[in-house]
Amino acid sequence: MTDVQSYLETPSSPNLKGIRAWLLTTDHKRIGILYMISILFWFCIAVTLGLLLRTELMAEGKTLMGSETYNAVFTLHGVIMVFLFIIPGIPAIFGNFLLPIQIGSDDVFFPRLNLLSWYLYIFGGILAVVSLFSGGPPDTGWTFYVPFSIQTESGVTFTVLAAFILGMSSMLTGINFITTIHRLRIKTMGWMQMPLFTWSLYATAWVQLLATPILSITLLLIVAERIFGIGLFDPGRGGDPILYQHLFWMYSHPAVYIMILPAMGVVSEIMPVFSRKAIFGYKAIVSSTLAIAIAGSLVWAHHMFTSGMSDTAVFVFSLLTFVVAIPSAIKVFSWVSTMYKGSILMTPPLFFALCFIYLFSVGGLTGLVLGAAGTNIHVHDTHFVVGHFHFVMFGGAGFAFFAALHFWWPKMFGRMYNFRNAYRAAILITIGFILHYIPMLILGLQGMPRRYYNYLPRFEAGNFFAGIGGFIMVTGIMLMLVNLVQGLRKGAPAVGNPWGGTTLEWSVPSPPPLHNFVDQPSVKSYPYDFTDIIQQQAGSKQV
Amino acid sequence: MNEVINPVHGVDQAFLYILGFSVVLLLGITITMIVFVFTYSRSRNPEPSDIRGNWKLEVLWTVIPSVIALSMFYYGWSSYTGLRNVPAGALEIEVTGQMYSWIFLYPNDKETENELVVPLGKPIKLNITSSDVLHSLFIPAYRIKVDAVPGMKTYAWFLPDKPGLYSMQCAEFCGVGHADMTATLRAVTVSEYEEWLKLEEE
Amino acid sequence: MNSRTPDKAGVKLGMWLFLYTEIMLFGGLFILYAVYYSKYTGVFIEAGKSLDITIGALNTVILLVSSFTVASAITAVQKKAQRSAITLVGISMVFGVLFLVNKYFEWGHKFEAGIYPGSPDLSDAEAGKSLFFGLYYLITGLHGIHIIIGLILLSISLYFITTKRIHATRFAVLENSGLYWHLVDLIWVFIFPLFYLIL
Amino acid sequence: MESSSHEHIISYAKLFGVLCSLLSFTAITIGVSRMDLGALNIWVAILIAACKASFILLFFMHLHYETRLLKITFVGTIGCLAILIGFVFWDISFR
Repeated sequence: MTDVQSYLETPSSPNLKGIRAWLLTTDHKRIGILYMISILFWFCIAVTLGLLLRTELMAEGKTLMGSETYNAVFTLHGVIMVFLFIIPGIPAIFGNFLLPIQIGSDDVFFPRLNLLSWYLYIFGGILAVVSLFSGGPPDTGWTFYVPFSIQTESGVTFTVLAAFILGMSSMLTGINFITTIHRLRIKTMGWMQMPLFTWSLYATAWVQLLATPILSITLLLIVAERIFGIGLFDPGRGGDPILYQHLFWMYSHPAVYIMILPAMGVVSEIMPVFSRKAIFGYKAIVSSTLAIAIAGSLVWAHHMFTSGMSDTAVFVFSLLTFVVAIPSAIKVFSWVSTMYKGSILMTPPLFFALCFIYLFSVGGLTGLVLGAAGTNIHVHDTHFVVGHFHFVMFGGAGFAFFAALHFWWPKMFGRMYNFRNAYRAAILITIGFILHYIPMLILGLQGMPRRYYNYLPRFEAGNFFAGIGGFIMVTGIMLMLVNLVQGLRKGAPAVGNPWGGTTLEWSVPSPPPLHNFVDQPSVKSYPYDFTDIIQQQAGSKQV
Repeated sequence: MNEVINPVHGVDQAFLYILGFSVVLLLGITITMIVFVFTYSRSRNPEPSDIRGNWKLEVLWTVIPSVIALSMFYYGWSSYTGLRNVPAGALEIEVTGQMYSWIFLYPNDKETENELVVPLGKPIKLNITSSDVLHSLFIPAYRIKVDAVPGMKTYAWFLPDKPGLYSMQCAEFCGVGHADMTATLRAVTVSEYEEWLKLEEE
Repeated sequence: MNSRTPDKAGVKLGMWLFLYTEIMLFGGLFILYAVYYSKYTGVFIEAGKSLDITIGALNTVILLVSSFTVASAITAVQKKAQRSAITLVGISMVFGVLFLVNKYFEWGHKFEAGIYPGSPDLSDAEAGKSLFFGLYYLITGLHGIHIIIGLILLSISLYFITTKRIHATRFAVLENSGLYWHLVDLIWVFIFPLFYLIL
Repeated sequence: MESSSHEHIISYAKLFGVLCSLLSFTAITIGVSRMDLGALNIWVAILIAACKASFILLFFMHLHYETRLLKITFVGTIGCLAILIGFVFWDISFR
């Protein structure tokens, strides 16, 4: 095992050197790292934009920026966070890096398509930047609601095209993952031996595949409307502006599950490893993953209870929303029960995962308020919604992303990071998070709408506290990233299986060699069987 | 008029019901998690037990949340019907959203901008539309919010029960002046209302 | 594990997955069609009468025949009849171009009659009429773009057949181009009755 | 995963037969569209189109000879689209 060269040292095309060995690579691990760099870049930008928004709101009236700038900043914050960070985040980085290894393959099925997806991602990002300078930054919010998005003179066309390209990138990744899982899974691994992270990526990929085209066509419609003025949503010519919202949410609600399902997959990996115990209810988690993917695609109109939609639709979609809540609850219960009678080792990834469970639960439970028709009317489009979806998207998907960074960092780079700093960062982020978003929930209940650069005087205290929390949180995020990067240089070398994991990625050296496996991987009949790990440890103690 | 039920109570009860259950569930999950982390830490419990599932428990925690979720749905829906079923004899006021103000048109063709004056104790039905892009009329005090959609009539109703000034805001993003698109709701006694209605616009 | 033999079934699966995304892409427009048809049934039927059934039917036949020739080309390649494969793909491409020529004249007529997206005639027409023609132009336009992409794919296949990179045991490129071409046909099969035949 | 790489060759005759039935379906659908069936018109047209589509799928696109995975996922995709269209009408028909 010692004389194996890692993928970091050997480029996938042996004749390539230097930067080209990265930019032209077809190795899924290198592409994963490329994604990591570009996604973290956009993440930092979007965090900065978000912080600017909250700083503006800390005091009543105009402080940092006026209304126009504010509208542009929250639009960009949303577009970047949604399309350039959360949607690709876990699948494109950790999915690319780990999915082939977890199923015992040496790469994804279409390696060159994989690289193309990355270039589309970069191209989409560049288009988003271009949109800033073509007629002024977009000011519609990331939802691009008609008729405003058709009438506004800002550079919405390019922003929309950027989202279109990013959608294509995510769709191609989805195609790649499904084909990989079906065709390249090692022969000895049946469906019920697949790690839960892979399962979650599989379900996600199907949602990406079937929902993204709807977004593509919706965005093309906006472009067509802006250029040709067809009037498909123009009430003056018989069009129906609400229909746009249907089309938009047909993608964008499932997109929430594109964001959260991989996050749930990450947590389902972390909980058993550090409890050194089988995941509680493997099959229940698999089926709830699939149930969320399917049912989650049918609840889109719960974003539209106040839109003027029919009351029958409100009834149906509210009911379905509560149906989706159940598989999520099952997952939370299963994760917590995994710890029961386990042998728990506290580490930064576990700490992040536990924060995930807590924050995601808050997000899910506040979601119930939004799912119920009567209460939704009051809090819809207020800061309550902003608080709620940040609990789900950031407290959920974001924290799982952080957990995944800390969990697989040693595997990806072969280096550990400083635990103490990691804990400090995690605590700062969590405390900052709670201080930041709980006031928003309260503000929403009091009736402060979202997307307001200015507000009534009675909302000032809440906004001020939220701002303070934001600064604490961002400090924590910076500390975390710096700590991880420092680990690359100063960190102790990591062994192949530093945590005692059972899935296949832990059976290879850290960082993995070019073709992933040195020996033929052996698949366990149950993916979370820790007997070997426990025996090994008992053996090493006696020695 | 006394039998008109104020829908605000229904909505608030639904809030309490859902939030109450949520807090209990959240506390339960969090405390269990913390207790487990300490009780079964590797130093205290070096030998994990191999438990892979328990179908009875799993069925239990599928069924109970389902029942809770459905009851929440029921509360949510019944409070929603309260917001939607306008009692007979409501006073109808036409509302138009525009960039960036609210226009209110009374039965006697009196028109006001950004000020809605209503008589106490009488159900008020607002017929809402928009003359340009989407807006949304939000009266937090009466728990109502409905989008103003161009080319379409939407409605909301409420029962002013306490005199005073209340804020109204636009809740659907509509452009540069979105945050400034606020209006005031003034609930006054019936006689004051009648008098006000007769006043010529100043 | 390192050297992989080409996995035809996998490539085909990937292609089908891509076709699903295409179906959903057009599906979005068909959602709009369904809603507006149900809202303005009368207007849609009236507007549909102004489309030329003869051209529509002709284009349907053209696409069906070209689909047949593409499918036959695969059979020909499998039977090692290289020359007839070339002829068949060639015919399909000619038909594809014919379709576009037809479409060009059809659109041209409508433009002359003052019916085009955002035209003053349509804006002043009764509610629903501009929706019908808006959808007509969007769907047939998007479909036309797909025909062009299909033609490019077919010409690549044609080139590969002549250079013998496609042969009896290896014809994934032709097969996938064929699948794409059939999908384009498939969508036209629905466009034709929904726009030309609602009378 | 078992692979169905036994290449199935469809004869020219069969393909031609499919083409003929497609053309006759086209003739039928044009003929039917001239009859006034009221609200049924659109459904008949869609039904015939669906028949044509399945012929193209099953034989021109070889779906008849493909693995169960492809068949199931294809039907799933169409089902998904049908549900999306159907669910929009919860709103449209009751507004």
